[in-house]
Amino acid sequence: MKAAVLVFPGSNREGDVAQAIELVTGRKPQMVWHGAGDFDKADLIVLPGGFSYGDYLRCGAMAAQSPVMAEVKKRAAQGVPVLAICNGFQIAAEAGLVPGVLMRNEKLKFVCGDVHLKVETSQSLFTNRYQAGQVIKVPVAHAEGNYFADADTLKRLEDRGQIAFRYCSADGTVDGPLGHEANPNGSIRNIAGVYNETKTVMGLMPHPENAVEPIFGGCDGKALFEGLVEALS
Amino acid sequence: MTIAIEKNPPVKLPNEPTITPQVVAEHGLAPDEYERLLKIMGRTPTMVELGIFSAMWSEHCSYKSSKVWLKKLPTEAPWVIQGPGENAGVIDIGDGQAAIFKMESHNHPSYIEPYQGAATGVGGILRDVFTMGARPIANLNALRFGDPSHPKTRHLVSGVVAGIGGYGNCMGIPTVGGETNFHASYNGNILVNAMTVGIAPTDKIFYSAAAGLGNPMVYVGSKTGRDGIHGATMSSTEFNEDSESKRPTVQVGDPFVEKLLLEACLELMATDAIVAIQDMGAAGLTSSSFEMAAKGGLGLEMALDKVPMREDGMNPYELMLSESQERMLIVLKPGREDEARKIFEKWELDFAVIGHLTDTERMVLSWHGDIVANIPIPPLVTAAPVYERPWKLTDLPPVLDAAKVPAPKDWKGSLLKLMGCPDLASKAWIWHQYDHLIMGNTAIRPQDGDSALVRVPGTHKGLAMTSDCTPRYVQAHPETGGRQAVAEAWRNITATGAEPLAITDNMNFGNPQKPEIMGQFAGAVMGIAEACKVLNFPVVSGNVSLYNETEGKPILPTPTIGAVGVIDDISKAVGSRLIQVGISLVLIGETRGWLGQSLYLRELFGREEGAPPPVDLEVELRNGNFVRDQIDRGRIVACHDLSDGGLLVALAEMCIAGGVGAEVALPATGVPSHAFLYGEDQARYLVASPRADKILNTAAKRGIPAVLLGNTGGSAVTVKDVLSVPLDDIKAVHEGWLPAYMNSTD
Amino acid sequence: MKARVHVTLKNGVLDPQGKAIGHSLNRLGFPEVGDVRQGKFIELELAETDKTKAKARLDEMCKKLLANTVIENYSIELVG
Amino acid sequence: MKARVHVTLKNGVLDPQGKAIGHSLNRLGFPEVGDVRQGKFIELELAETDKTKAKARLDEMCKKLLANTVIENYSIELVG
Ligand SMILES: Nc1ncnc2c1ncn2[C@@H]1O[C@H](COP(=O)(O)OP(=O)(O)O)[C@@H](O)[C@H]1O
Ligand SMILES: [Mg+2]
Repeated sequence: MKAAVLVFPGSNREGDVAQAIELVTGRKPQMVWHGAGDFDKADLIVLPGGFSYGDYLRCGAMAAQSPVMAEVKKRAAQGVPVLAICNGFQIAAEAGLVPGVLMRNEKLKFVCGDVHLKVETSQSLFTNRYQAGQVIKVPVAHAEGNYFADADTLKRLEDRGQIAFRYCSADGTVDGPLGHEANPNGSIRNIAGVYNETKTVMGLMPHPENAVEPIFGGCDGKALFEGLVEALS
Repeated sequence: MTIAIEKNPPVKLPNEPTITPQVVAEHGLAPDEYERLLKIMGRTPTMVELGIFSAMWSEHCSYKSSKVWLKKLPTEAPWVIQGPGENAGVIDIGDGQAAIFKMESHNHPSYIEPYQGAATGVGGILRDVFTMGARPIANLNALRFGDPSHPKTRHLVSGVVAGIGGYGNCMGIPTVGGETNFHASYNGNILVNAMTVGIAPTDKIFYSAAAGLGNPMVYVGSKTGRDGIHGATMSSTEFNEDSESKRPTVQVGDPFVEKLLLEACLELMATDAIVAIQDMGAAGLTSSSFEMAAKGGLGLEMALDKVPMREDGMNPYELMLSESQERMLIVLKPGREDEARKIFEKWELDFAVIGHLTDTERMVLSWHGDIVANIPIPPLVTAAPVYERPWKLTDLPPVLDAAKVPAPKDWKGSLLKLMGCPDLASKAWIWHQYDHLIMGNTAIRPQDGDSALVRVPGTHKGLAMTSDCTPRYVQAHPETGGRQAVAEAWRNITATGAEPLAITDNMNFGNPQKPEIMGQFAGAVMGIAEACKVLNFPVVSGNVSLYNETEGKPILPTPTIGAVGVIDDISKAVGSRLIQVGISLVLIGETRGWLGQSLYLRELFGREEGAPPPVDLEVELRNGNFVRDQIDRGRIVACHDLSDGGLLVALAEMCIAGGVGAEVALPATGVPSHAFLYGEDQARYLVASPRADKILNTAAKRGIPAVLLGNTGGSAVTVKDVLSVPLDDIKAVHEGWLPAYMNSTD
Repeated sequence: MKARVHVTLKNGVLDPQGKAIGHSLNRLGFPEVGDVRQGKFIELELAETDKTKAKARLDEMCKKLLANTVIENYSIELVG
Repeated sequence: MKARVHVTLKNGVLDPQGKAIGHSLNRLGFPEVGDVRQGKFIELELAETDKTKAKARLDEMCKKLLANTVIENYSIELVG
């Protein structure tokens, strides 16, 4: 699997995801500077976490306008898979690659720590190594991860199975008080990640790339990258 | 040397006020200091020159009150590459790698504007570290706030924490540890001490000494505004009409620009274009340019009109004294300007050649062609005032007899009271607002161990780091308190299995012109120095913050110690969480039941009295080395040093952290139960092990006090015949206090 | 000339910041405060003298960057 | 009644957001954009009919919570 990781001014988790990709593929991904109009063919495009343009104005808004994003949109339209993590998710949402928006966390605070996620479906490039309904533990680290979409969009997402992950408690409970307690940012319907219509683009707030080694936060995120390798090589 | 003056005497600026004794005073220069200035200058200074002297001779830049004492700190060891005197300390951690670290205070600005004050504090210490060629890999922060019931405290906590997180999170540097205390003495003077640890190849470390006649002096980073120019000095220097826009302003940090600056600097450092580099911190362009020139024994000519400016109508005085953030000065090799410019322009940062090095040993500043300042550099630096201020040591208070301290009427209540008191309550509300996981190298997270443990990128090595100080001990007896702060830091590193290597110190004290305050400082330094010597734990960098007083009331003396240690195989490190059921708990070290200055005494009886626990450094060394060795042999699965609250608090912390209970029994000693359980005797560790027998045998052979207390298991903390408290109850008070406090309004 | 742009959340879009501000105000002893909405207020210097041209350009800026029209409305105002 | 509060950074105080927005607009093909400053715009519902009382209360709210008077200015406007 040849991966390309985009780097915007203010990106800061590109190294983390590159580290994870190298761990599972044995090879370093190509790092692509935002100014690039074009870049080498890649089987996977990654929009990494961070604070592109300082998260100023709206998270991801300025990065979504950078030259390289035009190319990303073009390739995404051709079906090239895009993994958009955290700030990458915000950029993808601003760029219209995935539906919805990410608003300020309900409690208005940056939140960092492990959360539990329920895998909604194993029928995707990104989750084929997980079981539907499986609960995984990965960290979050963001101040604007409060997912929002209007009622029609939500209905569409639910109907077409475009919801990738939901926040849940360790035992998998999604709704109810625990489910909400387990929701770190107030996301509507506890949504932690979504797909585009073709499920070739996934945006998620949590950081699977920071859960790929035993003593550094566990391995629950590793399967996501292994699944991609399996699907894309 | 004075020829330069005769040749081109400096011109005055339009409507420049004349230098009156009042103007001098407003610049914080004492009359005799001004006399000294006149001798050096051989004439009346211009406003710009006066401003420069006042900045360079300020306590902050000149260390005039503390210098004589700081000299006494041990700064050498075979692994020390660079001790105090550079932007940060540098130690060798093997494999051609160096750890570069320092701690710095941003106390006053954080009190004035908590968010920006704390944020720019983090920005400043990060620059100190990456200026030397290091990529920062971790931040820590030591915070001291006033009494929780003080009307300002809540607002200060929320602003400071948000500011530290806001800057560090955006930079992408994990904030992995620190400490947070509350005490009424900080009501009007909070402490915000920020620490950064970075990594660089030992053969690619950058220093600030300028070199190379004629080499270009380059300004990079953000534009210069009127940030942080000292209010009083400004008001006395209205060069222009007194419009609000001309007033000095609070420094505002731009972590986004700092992130770009970090990447741009590291990119340029990968080339060989840099001769010297220095960040612009306190006293901005003034201190950075003088330090670089002075260290290089050279002169410097700068055209201030070339400095990138953010505001209209800025003048040389403002440009030299501005504390705008995210700026650096670089001496480049000749002819490398374009190469460097390209890099900074790629990162959308300002880049300007503002001067060049000369052999005159003078600082000559021009403004649109006119000389506005012409100062001989060596005398300004060497003849800077140094004071041996009168000092009076604090006498050791009478030792408190443990028998005279009552046992708790309600044992369960006493443990819950301590576990939920502001100093011991969980600080999760704080560190969950800090990205402590970015970079994917955090092996021991906040609250999971005595030190944070961070993998050195691309290796199996780990760096253990901690920040420690017990101000109430220092207040009671500064020498003991200084010793204890270093010893606890050393212990916290040791408790993870890492080898303690070196420390950075942040000396926060009151008004040094009071003999008893200067005595606290002197005592603390003596204690720290002695501990560093015995533990072979040198000081490689530090920072001093004095005058932390309000209405004559000083803070508790707070010499914060930031420490770094290394473990070669990070998989061998241990935290303090109890996760295994049915293993043994062993107490290492002697317990005499020391209750003087204990939290038990303060929290349950409101008494802050007695002598602090004595610190026997030889015993610390012996016990600590034993524990580290046992961890290395894989006999210990969890370890916690005993500090605030003593044995019972440490046990409770280990249990709730891992979610496993414990059942212990008090060994037969003459010590009363409450003294045994809450005493704060030093040099002790509580360890969990499946092979206690081996530990006890080895300990016996080596004459190390070690006693089997009991086993892990169950869902309560139980001390036979004394108390049994469900973990959930402990968790509730421990984790509940800070969020509840922050969410309430009165 | 100078322009002022107001960016506000569309009705029906929840506003965590506004909500939080409202709550704090109530708790801080301002029970009279009801619904609160927070928006952005952006002031720009423009090297453009023609008002109609300026308005058109600003409209473009809002669509392209200043506002996320999925959830936000914007209004433009020219001063001097 | 309804109130609108504008909170803006004092002159001379660095505005990282405004700066970044200005750069982006220039890059996005709006070279005419010069200095940009971003502020907050807060709309509040008030259960208060007396204008003078309302103004006084709003002033308190700004000082207590809505504005950070160390670096920000605020202005209050009552609508209907
Ligand atoms: N301001 C802070 N930032 C980050 N972590 C903190 C902060 N304050 C406390 N902590 C964490 O909380 C835990 C308990 O702190 P402390 O009681 O000082 O530990 P110890 O007593 O072992 O030195 C530590 O892991 C420390 O890193
Ligand atoms: Mg400690």
